[in-house]
Amino acid sequence: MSPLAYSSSELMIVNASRLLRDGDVVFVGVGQPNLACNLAKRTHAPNLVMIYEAGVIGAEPARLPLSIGDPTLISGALAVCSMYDIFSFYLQRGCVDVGFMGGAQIDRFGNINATVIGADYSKPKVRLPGSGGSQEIAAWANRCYIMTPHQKRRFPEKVDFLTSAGYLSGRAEREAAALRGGGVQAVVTDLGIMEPDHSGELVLTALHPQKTVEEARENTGWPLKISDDLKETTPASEQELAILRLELDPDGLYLK
Amino acid sequence: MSPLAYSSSELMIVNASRLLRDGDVVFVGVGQPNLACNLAKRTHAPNLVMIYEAGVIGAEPARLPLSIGDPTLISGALAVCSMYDIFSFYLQRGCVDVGFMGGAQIDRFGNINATVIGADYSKPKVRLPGSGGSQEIAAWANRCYIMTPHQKRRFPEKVDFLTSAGYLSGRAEREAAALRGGGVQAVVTDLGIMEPDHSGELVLTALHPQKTVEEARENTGWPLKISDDLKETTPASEQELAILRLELDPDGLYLK
Amino acid sequence: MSKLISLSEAIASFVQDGDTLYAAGFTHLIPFAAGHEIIRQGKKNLTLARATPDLIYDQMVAAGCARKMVFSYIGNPGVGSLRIVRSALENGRLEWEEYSHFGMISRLQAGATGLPFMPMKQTAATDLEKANPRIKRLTDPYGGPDLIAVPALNPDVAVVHVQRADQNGNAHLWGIIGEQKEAAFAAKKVILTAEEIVDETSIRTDPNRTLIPGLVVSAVCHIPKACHPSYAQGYYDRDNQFYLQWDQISQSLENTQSWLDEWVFDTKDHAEYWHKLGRQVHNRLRVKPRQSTPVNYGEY
Amino acid sequence: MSKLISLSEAIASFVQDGDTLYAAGFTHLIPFAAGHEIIRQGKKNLTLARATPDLIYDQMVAAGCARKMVFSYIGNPGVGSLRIVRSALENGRLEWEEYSHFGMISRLQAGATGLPFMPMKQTAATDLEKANPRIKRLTDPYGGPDLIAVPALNPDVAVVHVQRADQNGNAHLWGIIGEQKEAAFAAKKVILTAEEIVDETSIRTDPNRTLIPGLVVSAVCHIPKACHPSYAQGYYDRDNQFYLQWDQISQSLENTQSWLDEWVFDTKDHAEYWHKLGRQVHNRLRVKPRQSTPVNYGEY
Repeated sequence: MSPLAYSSSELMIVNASRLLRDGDVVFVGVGQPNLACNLAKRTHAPNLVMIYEAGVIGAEPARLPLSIGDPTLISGALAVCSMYDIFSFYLQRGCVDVGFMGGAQIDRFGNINATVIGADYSKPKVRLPGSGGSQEIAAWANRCYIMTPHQKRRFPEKVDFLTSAGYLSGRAEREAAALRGGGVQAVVTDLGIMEPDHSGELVLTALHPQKTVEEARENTGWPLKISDDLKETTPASEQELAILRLELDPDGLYLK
Repeated sequence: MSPLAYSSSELMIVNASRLLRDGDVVFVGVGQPNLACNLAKRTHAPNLVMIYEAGVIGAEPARLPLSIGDPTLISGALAVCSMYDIFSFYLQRGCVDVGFMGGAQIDRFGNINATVIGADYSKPKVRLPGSGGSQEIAAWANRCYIMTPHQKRRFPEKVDFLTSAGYLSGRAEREAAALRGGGVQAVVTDLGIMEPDHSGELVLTALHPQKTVEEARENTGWPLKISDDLKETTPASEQELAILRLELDPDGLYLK
Repeated sequence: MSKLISLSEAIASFVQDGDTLYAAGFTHLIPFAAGHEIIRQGKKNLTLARATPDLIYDQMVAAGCARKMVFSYIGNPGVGSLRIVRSALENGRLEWEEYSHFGMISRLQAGATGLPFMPMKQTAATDLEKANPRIKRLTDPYGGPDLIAVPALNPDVAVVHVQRADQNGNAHLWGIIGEQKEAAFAAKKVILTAEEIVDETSIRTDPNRTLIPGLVVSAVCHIPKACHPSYAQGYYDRDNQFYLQWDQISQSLENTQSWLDEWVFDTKDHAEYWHKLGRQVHNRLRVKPRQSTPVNYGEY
Repeated sequence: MSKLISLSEAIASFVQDGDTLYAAGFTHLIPFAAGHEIIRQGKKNLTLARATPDLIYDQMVAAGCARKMVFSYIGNPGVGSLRIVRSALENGRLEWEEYSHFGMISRLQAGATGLPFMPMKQTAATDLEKANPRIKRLTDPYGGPDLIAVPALNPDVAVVHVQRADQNGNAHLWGIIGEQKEAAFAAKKVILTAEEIVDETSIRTDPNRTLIPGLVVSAVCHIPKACHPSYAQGYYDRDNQFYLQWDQISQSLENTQSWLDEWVFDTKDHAEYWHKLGRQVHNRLRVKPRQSTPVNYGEY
């Protein structure tokens, strides 16, 4: 049987979903991370609990949520609480296993910039949305994952602005900061997967089928190290793609 | 018409109720303060709002509440919130006009002891209930009132333990502490009413009908000053007594 | 005494030029009607505080009401960039003060509970702390690591929309409750808009649902559909199409101005705005009922 | 996976000698059934934390379960003194640590939200601060007056009773909600007892009512009437007669011991205890229904 055709987004979503474990409590946004969680829940992680910064716990949306505050996340959810409560009782207290992060820049040590492009914060070249919930998620969730297309401008050597902590200048600095969360565990791109090594530097640990080390190196803003144990990811299965395309995002809004 | 007969408790409740103003938000316990508030609400202060440390706002009890957590305070209340919320969002924030206080000892400067009798806290001669909510009510309610029988042991020169602040060593010390609340405004006893003078010392400002200055002096643990403008309180009216006896406490639990 | 007045009266009486305003509602119950009335009345030099400025503040900035923005995330939720606010920040036409969501919401929590600040654990992402001197370090008197402190936010006015309230402002709300309660307690004055004005007895059937008590409310306004294009859980849906449309409109100053003229300045009030949206939009946003299971409080 | 087990199993598995226990519920939903089961199993050296020890801790102290009490008000609510705890404190047979109500509840709030302490404004009543070195001063980094700090309370176990929960521990509660949510999040382990075990779909009809999520719960036990002589709003009344009766019983060590023997040690479980109370008591505590007005979440 010839491999199934899939988009870059589908590839990232499928691989991210496999990183989730049954029973994980995941702090999640809408879009691709939401699809990855729902896919995991329908396959290997039926007891996954999704919580949203809007204060929603255990949503069971009847349609694809289009924003973090979509009313479909509320009707039929397990619990709804205030925003102060979701950040303090859940996240700061340490009830969150997994956070999904995004940002315009992710650097060599998994640090994230979602605030400004350019050196001067007070005169931004490009004003990005800002932290939202990500500063605290990056610090306090047990594990963080990032999904992003593999492009050089997204992966600079060092972020222009430190919105959310990865391993800072290296794992030792993060450890000294005594954050409860373990930091970025994996960055899933459309070329493969990067994971932090002993020093906290992101190295290429897996390639998707037909992708090459050269492509990954060319599209990374620092001299990308390749794991001695470089793996190839398992292709998306028919079942995974069917769930995504037929059940979760039938209009293909986030699957392109 | 000869004056109506009434008990000491009825006398105190009626006089305390008259100190309340329409629209006051009152932090109140059960028993006599609860009756004073309900009497005020049914006479001159229909817009009085009663809140309880159990987190109840605007209770409309269908029966006489027998404890601070009586379910009759909940059914039909305007709002119910957590205990953290009632103390922080309501009391600490400054939403409370009036607090009713009680205690085993009230001293010359309106300081209250509800913690221990005896000099050594760690080896109490008599262990009293402790602060409960009163430490914060005394500090943060705009005005505080105390209802208590006039007995020498209840009015020592100085409290054994400072559970809740009156004027401390005098009004200047309380002012230096920059508390938002105005402190004790009146102590209603079965002999009359004591109010703080310019220095914060409780002085006798009113006597109930047929009570004497001598009785008040004999039953106070410090040399009681008498206001130049000593008044006589207006006797309880037929209407006030009828509301108390027929509507609010028909079994006379708190009216003896 | 009833606090029920018209929204135009409430805005005229309780919002002054130069005020700090908090229009509450995290992605839900966003009080667009009040925002539009503020635009209509030409209020100026406002400091607009909100975790997520959303379209409501984009429109108010476009209309020239704002001097400063206090926020934690500027985006068009589910769509992309919040173009007008973003460009005003990039071009230095708007002052700003920035926090994380948790920082912003902790500021309201402090303001609402009468504290001068709220502590938060450190995150090691120190650039925002360097950029915003109002974010401070706090020593733990128990010997643990330093904490972060954010200062209390006590807006001059909060606007809060709810599903139902009585004429005194005792309000039931449900669905995403974001920071409505905190904003109401933190603010010096509260303008409450409500989908429905109900009898006090109806509020009293479910006191645990009353998140906002009348005693903190200055004015109550009956404004059905006040949140469009945002939504009120159980009453109407979020108008995602408008969020997409705004992404187009807000690309041009001219289109933005025409939109404001047509939909805000040339409409008398929110009822007219809603009517003008037309039956198709009304139908698209209609939702079928899904009732909660009641609870029994007992007759005591 | 269901967490539904028997109460005796829950206490045996999750309460260890020497633990700090928080039996939640301010005057409402007090988990007497769990307290009695702890007595039955002869747990020792517990640190008992509760704003108001109430009869539940009086009984546990009488039974010799406690080493220490952490509290803010010791009284028999609406009746008078809490005789056994009081005498143990006066005679030095029980260690204690004391706060105000707000201090106690702030400690739980800190524990529940992952902070090392909570700040409170000063009250100028400094004697408790002198008596309890765990109450500290906190410098305001914004230059205001010093604040008071109380340390986080993170009990080893919290016992929380609710009106209805699903088998995973997602729980609806209403009426006085005291510090149940805070205790559940603050504790390392949570034993949930419930009047009713309902289907998850029933919880999902009203997510705003879910104050305790299953994800913090260790065990769920189905114990109707678990609160007697306290009460569950809408389910049964507070047994004020028993509170008065306890004031008599607890005056004598012998009577207290016989009461414990008869009502705790010689009853197998709470069902037997309730049955033993008899029909007259059951009838006296029965309440007529008074339902909340439902809210509409909408079908989205």
